[in-house]
Amino acid sequence: MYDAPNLETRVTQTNTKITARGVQVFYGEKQALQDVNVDILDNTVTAFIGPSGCGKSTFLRCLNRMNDTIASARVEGEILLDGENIYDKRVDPVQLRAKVGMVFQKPNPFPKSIYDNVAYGPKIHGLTRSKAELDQIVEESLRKAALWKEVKDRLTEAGTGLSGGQQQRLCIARAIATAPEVLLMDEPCSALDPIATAQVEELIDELRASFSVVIVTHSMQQAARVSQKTAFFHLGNLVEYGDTSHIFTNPSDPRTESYITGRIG
Amino acid sequence: MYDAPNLETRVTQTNTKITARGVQVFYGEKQALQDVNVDILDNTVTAFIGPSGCGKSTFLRCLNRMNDTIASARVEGEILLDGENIYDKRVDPVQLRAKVGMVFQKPNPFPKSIYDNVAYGPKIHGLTRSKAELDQIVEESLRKAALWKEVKDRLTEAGTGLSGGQQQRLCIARAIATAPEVLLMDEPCSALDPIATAQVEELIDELRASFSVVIVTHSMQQAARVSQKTAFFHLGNLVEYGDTSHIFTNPSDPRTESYITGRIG
Amino acid sequence: MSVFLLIIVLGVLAIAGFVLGRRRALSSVDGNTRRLHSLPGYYAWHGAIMAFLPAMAVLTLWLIAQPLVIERQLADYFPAEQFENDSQRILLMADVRRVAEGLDVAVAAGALTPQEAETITVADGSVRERLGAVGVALGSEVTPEVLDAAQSYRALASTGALGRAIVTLIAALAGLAYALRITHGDFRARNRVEAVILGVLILASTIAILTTVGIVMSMLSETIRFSSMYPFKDFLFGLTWQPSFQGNSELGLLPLLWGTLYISLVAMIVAVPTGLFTAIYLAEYASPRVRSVIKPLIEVIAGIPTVVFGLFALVTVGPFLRDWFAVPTGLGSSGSSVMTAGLVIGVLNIPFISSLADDIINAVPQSLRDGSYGLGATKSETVRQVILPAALPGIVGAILLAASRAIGETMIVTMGAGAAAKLDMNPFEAMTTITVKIVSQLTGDTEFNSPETLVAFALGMTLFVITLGLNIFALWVVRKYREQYE
Amino acid sequence: RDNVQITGSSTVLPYSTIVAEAFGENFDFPTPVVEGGGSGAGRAKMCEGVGTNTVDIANSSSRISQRDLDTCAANGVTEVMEVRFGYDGIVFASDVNGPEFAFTPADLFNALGAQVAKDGAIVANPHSMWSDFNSAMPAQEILVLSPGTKHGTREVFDERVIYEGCKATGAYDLFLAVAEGADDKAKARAAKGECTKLRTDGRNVDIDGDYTETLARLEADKKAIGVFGLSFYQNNTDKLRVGTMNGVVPSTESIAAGDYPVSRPLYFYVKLAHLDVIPGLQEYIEFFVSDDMAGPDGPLAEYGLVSDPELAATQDMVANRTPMGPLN
Amino acid sequence: MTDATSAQSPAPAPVRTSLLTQNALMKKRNAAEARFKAYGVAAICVSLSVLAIMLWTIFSDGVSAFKQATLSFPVTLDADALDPKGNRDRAEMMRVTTIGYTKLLNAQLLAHLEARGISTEGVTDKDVAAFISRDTPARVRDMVLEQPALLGQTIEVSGFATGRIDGYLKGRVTRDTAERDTNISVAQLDLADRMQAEGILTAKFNWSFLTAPDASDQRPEAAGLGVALIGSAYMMALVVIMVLPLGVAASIYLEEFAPKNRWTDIIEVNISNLAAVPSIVYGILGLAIFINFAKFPQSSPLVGALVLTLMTLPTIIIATRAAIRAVPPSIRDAALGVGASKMQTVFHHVLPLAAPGILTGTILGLASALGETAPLLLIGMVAFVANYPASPLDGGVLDPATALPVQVYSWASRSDPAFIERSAGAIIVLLAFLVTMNIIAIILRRRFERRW
Ligand SMILES: Nc1ncnc2c1ncn2[C@@H]1O[C@H](COP(=O)(O)OP(=O)(O)OP(=O)(O)O)[C@@H](O)[C@H]1O
Ligand SMILES: Nc1ncnc2c1ncn2[C@@H]1O[C@H](COP(=O)(O)OP(=O)(O)OP(=O)(O)O)[C@@H](O)[C@H]1O
Ligand SMILES: [Mg+2]
Ligand SMILES: [Mg+2]
Ligand SMILES: O=P([O-])([O-])[O-]
Repeated sequence: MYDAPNLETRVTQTNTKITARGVQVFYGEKQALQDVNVDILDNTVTAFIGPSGCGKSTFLRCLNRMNDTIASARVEGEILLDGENIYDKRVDPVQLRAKVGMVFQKPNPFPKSIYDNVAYGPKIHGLTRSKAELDQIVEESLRKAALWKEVKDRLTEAGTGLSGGQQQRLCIARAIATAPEVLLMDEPCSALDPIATAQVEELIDELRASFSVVIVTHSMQQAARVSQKTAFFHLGNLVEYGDTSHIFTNPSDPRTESYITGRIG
Repeated sequence: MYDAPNLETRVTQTNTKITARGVQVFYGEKQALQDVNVDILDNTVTAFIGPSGCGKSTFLRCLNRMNDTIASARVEGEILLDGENIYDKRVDPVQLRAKVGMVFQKPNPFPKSIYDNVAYGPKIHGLTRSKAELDQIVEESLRKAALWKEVKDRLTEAGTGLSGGQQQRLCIARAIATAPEVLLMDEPCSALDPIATAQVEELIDELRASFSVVIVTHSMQQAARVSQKTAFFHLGNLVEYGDTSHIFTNPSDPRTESYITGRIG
Repeated sequence: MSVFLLIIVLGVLAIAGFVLGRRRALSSVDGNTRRLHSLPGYYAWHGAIMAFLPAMAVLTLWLIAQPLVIERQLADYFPAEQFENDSQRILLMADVRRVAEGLDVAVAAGALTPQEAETITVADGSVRERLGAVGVALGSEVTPEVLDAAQSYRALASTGALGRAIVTLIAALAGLAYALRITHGDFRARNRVEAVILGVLILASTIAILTTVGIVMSMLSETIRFSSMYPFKDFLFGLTWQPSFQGNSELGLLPLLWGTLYISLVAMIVAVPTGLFTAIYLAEYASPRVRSVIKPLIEVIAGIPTVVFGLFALVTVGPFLRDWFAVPTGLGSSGSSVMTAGLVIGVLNIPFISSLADDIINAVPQSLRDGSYGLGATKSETVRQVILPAALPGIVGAILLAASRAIGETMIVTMGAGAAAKLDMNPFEAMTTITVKIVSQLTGDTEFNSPETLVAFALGMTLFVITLGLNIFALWVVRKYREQYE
Repeated sequence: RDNVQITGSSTVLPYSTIVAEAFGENFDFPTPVVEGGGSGAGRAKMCEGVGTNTVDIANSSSRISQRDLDTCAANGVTEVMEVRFGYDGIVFASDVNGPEFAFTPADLFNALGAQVAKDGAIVANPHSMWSDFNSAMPAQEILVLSPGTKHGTREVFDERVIYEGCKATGAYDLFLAVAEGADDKAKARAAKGECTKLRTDGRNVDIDGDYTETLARLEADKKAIGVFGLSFYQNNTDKLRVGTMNGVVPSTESIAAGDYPVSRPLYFYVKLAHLDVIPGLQEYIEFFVSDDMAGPDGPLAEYGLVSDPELAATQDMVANRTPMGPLN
Repeated sequence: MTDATSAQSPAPAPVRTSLLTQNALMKKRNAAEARFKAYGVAAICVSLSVLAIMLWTIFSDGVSAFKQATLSFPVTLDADALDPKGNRDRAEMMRVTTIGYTKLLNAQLLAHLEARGISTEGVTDKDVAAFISRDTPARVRDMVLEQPALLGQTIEVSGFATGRIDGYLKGRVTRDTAERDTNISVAQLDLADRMQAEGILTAKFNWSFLTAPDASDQRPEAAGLGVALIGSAYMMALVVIMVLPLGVAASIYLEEFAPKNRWTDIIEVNISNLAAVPSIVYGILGLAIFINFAKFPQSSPLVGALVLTLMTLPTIIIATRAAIRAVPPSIRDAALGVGASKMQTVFHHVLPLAAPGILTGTILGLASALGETAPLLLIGMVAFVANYPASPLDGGVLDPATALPVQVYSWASRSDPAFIERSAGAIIVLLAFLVTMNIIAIILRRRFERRW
């Protein structure tokens, strides 16, 4: 079951979806990211790897401007989505986030029923015209997140009463229900057992057909399995970015190599 | 770096620390655990594995009566710690929890400074007589949790401003600072990079010398690496319990085997 | 020893218990705090509590019991039939106590020597006058029996005081000794101290119950008296409120109840949206600086005395509404109206909703907001669909508090809505509320024992019952719709 | 307790404070504490019992009733001294810029009665203008701010104005004709009750508050007629224009002479049991009724009190500590 | 094997749209957002503009209360008139009442005007005497009784001018109103102008407004807030001391320790219901329990504080419970998990996090307690009290006192319009008192506020 790194690059299209140029992030005085430049491609799974606290989540949150909600956070530099600067004054972060969905590192289900958790996004975006359609979206999303079987009889129970892994999958279901163009996933499988992990990985692969997926993971194998591109972060720097196969087999930066081989953390 | 399962059983002593007999847990009407019987040994690392939602966290919370705080939860059966029923009326859950420490699945640092997060336990248990001693305990705990290097210059900053993995390690540091006899860890490494994981695993191994450690994990490798005993949960049942080496090489229950080989989830 | 002095001594013993408890605990483990079950401070507190609390309880019991015992002892001085009769006995004992205390005062003031106080008889001239000279008021001349009883009372009381001091001190020392004896490393001092704290907490929460009991008791007997003077059914279902001096008043509740509900409704229609939107803006949109300025500013509104608001209603809002709304729409020409009072009360209640709700909203974890924003929800959607449901119980509490204040408001209604009790749908008509009538019936010029005055108590009772119903309903709503986060 | 405690009528309150203040200045006793709160409430407080935690004096703008005396007696307050120290005039005033009003009780009854006599029959009050029933009066809408039903002033207003007006317009006889009752007395009472019912269509506004509220209302609605105490009016002559009653202008003189009909006596009640107990009590009441205070040239009269012509008798009574007899 | 395989492939990729353009739905949602935000701004504007109006009214009516017209003129203390027996015996000198002093002062003022060549044309002697507040003779008398040596000397007396002259200097009384006012004449105003020009009549800052006790209806100029300030300060201090621990303790028990059953439901409903009890009913309760039963003295700040405590308690409890309930359970879990007892969890973690809410409740509760008159009515604090209560150590909390709102209320109902101005001035003082009281709470609250 533990596949070897999937080296086959199944990139069907290589349009750049997101371009980051000179991104710097500060929390108050402290700089958390230094001068990150990266191109995230469409129809591609990009993995962010790196030791804990190196700035992966921080960068991820830049991509859909979730950093706006942290009072002390300040973002500099330029991030383009389909060529448009998302930090432009005219850009509505709401619209941006509808396009760039996110699964957070700590599962944060709403204190609502499981159904309402998933139905929330489609409702506010007006994705459905009838209750039946909504039901279908909810079911489909839960199925894709590999949660349907466990919760189909308790859709009206609170999402907060689920186990840790279930909550995580609920959050994944919630994110894909809104059909974003880019999906940012911050350690989506950290609380999942291998089978559920495999299912989510399968989902990610499937999503790639139409979207761009960015995934933060600590599992080198997972990065290797699901991603086509990998970015390695270290101490707030994007050290290396390239084809996953390349990074894992032939990293150009010594830090990357040491991390992959387990020498720095 | 990905060691093969550590099959060598380094059990130095096999006193039973915790005995569970016929434990059943209900959330309201719903039964989450059925008739769990298990003996957790002293100076041993016990791993709980099983698919997401199978009741691992629930059982873990039984062991130090954290389920008392969930209004809808009801525990039946008997759990003995050093031969004393912890659900006895005369038992003070506070004292119990001081002996049986816990790291939660979702990192939950106090909204206080990093230092205060770690120092809290030693303070309320009167483990130190001077500020210097306390400083030392804090430093040592943070070191053991592999967090010291990252936070030593920012001990007065809020624990909630840390990255996900840092928060997780902070919670580990907080738990070991009180020097419990049994340490319950619910997926302590889920948000950690391989190096940090290795450090925590090293810590666990170290703790085993004097204490009993129970760890919930989704990583079969991790279970194999750190634990001497493994319990496999499935759909609220303890399916199989035995030596880790035995469970991973020669499971007696077909469900265990399917899980380990990745067929059920 | 006086009670006050006794309490001071107990305090000193408590401090001793504090020091000794701690010392004893530490010495039992040779200073190694790790071997203590609880933190040393808990042993200290345990010592203090054990020295103080039981003794205090003994003292309290004694203070309650002593008068009863003495009363029994004094039975001989009075004819049995007089003493058996409860109300007469109470009057007699009050007299005896007053005379006895008067003698004490006289002795303290030097007007009588202690011997004189013990031996004085009615034959020695007017006791009333002599006590009056030292400032003790006696309703009438002292009878020989009362004087004798009072002297005996003094003797018993001084014996009692001695006994009280001895017993209390013994209890304190025993408590202290017990605490020290059981203090050792394994003793669960924390649990003991926490149990005491828990007791204090429970006691504190019974104050609320006692207040209710007090309110009901202080109104119930007068309400019953009222119902014996005025048919209660007419009161509850009467459609006219027309008290008069000549008697034969009509005291129907319904117009007042209607006014109360109508005015409160208008007030809540003003206060709830304004308050909630203010809270939402402050918690979710405003910058911390703006928030830290505006929130206290709005809270100032809660501190403006209601008289000022009343005058505002009367002088500004009333004529404005009359000239711009009521007259043009033909709804009337009254300066004071339900609308006027409702609007002003509503404004007054804004800070109650805005500040409390702001705190509750602020306490909703950020992760829930993030979850919602991450799905592409706008702030308002997040607020409406995620934050408000999560904050519901607190917000309902705030709204209830505001509604309560609206119902209980007097000054603004008197000035803004007038004193006319009317059943009318027109919000531009003058009406009045139950609370206003409670105040005016209580403070007016008619005699106390008339239904016109006593009706105030009946009104209070009814209001109490009605708001109880509303609160039960609110609790039910909260139970039904609350969403518990995490 | 070393200070005198006084409670009761808000009408008497200003007089009481003026005396208390002067008393505090001129004697070595502390200044008495004077409370308002209403005559009824004050008498009730006085009747709660004897003792230093009860009040010494109850001010009252109406005479104590037997029922209150009974309560007193039941609580041990057996000896009470009744001191009448002057009269309070009640005036009708309008906005100072408005027209002049010359009232008679009949006018006020016609304006305010719930039912009035019209063409020899009882009808629901049809009047909306003062000129509707008396062409001599200004053509101004009727709006009267009358004292609330709990105020002593209301009783006088009912008795001396409305009831008189009711009789004068013949409405009383018409009410009496249809009144139900066992005997003549009951019928008369019923008829009087009908007389004193005021209209509820908004043209009569009961003021539960004090005269300042009436004044504020009058300023908010200039066409209103307000009912005030004489002293209040005298302090606000720049805002109010007083109406005459039966042609008499209200003033301390005209009331003392008995020409102006709408006035009432003011009292205070002293708990005799406290006299030698509370320091300064005796001195205070003697000071109160002295000519320096309550006399026709004293500060009380200056403030608007109509001095009692029988003040000398009262002074004797106070000096002798004569308790009041049973009410007749 | 998995759910995912059973599902169809994802919906066809939607048409990619620019971030800079908005579709119809987005426009609608943004409009809703803008509206929502506008409601918030509007709501705040409503509150703030009402506050501004109220403050403006209060200040424009009330600031003048802090100024006071003062008359200064030399007075020769005629020994024969003030000490007829001439033996400087206090008891004898006491026999000359303020009336005697009034006569003396009146004559001396007239003499002084003449000496300064100020014409008193068209003004009677009595009208000139009406310039001097009735308070001045009393002060001079006190001074003489204290220092009999002053007799026979000439001293400079500086005392208040009466209310209407004071009003003239502040613009409240004009020649227009004076024409209709029987209490003052235009000629008197002319005289006032002349006296002002000569420096006899001046307007000064009025400290005694803050320090002097209440005065009777005939001397609004002398009335001050001294007793009321002390009374309010005593009461508020006692209320804080009693209500905060009680309220927080009760809330902690109910929210954290009490079993959730019918009984605690009853308590919960009961507490909300207590908040709806009109404040006057608390007065009834206080009268019955504290005065009639416990025999505390009438009019005392202690009883007032007890009544206000009971009245404020529900507000504090409701706010505190809501705040405690809003603390996320994970914080409690964390503390319990390291072996903290429930009590420690509550006191170390939950209470600090609930502190902002508790402080808000305190601010609101104390604000209404500070402004409350009705319950004080029944326990005798709505009164005329001219003597200062003693210091708290001497049992001052048992002495008669009034409170700020009482002074506002009773001045507002007096007949002399000068009291209306004082009433507004008293409101300013009350608000200042409130703000001072709140500042501590507000600073604390800001310190505790945080999101997690
Ligand atoms: N507070 C709760 N209320 C109701 N049901 C709950 C609650 N907590 C857990 N459950 C349910 O109990 C079952 C066991 O949950 P538990 O948290 O023990 O799972 P787990 O083995 O820890 O899973 P995971 O690996 O996903 O954390 C799940 O079905 C879950 O939905
Ligand atoms: N809200 C915040 N305030 C201050 N510092 C922060 C905040 N969030 C993160 N940081 C700091 O910024 C750095 C990067 O954090 P980030 O969350 O991006 O790490 P990460 O790569 O996601 O780590 P992990 O794998 O542990 O989640 C860390 O040092 C962290 O302590
Ligand atoms: Mg992270
Ligand atoms: Mg779990
Ligand atoms: O206050 P009064 O009783 O005089 O109306």
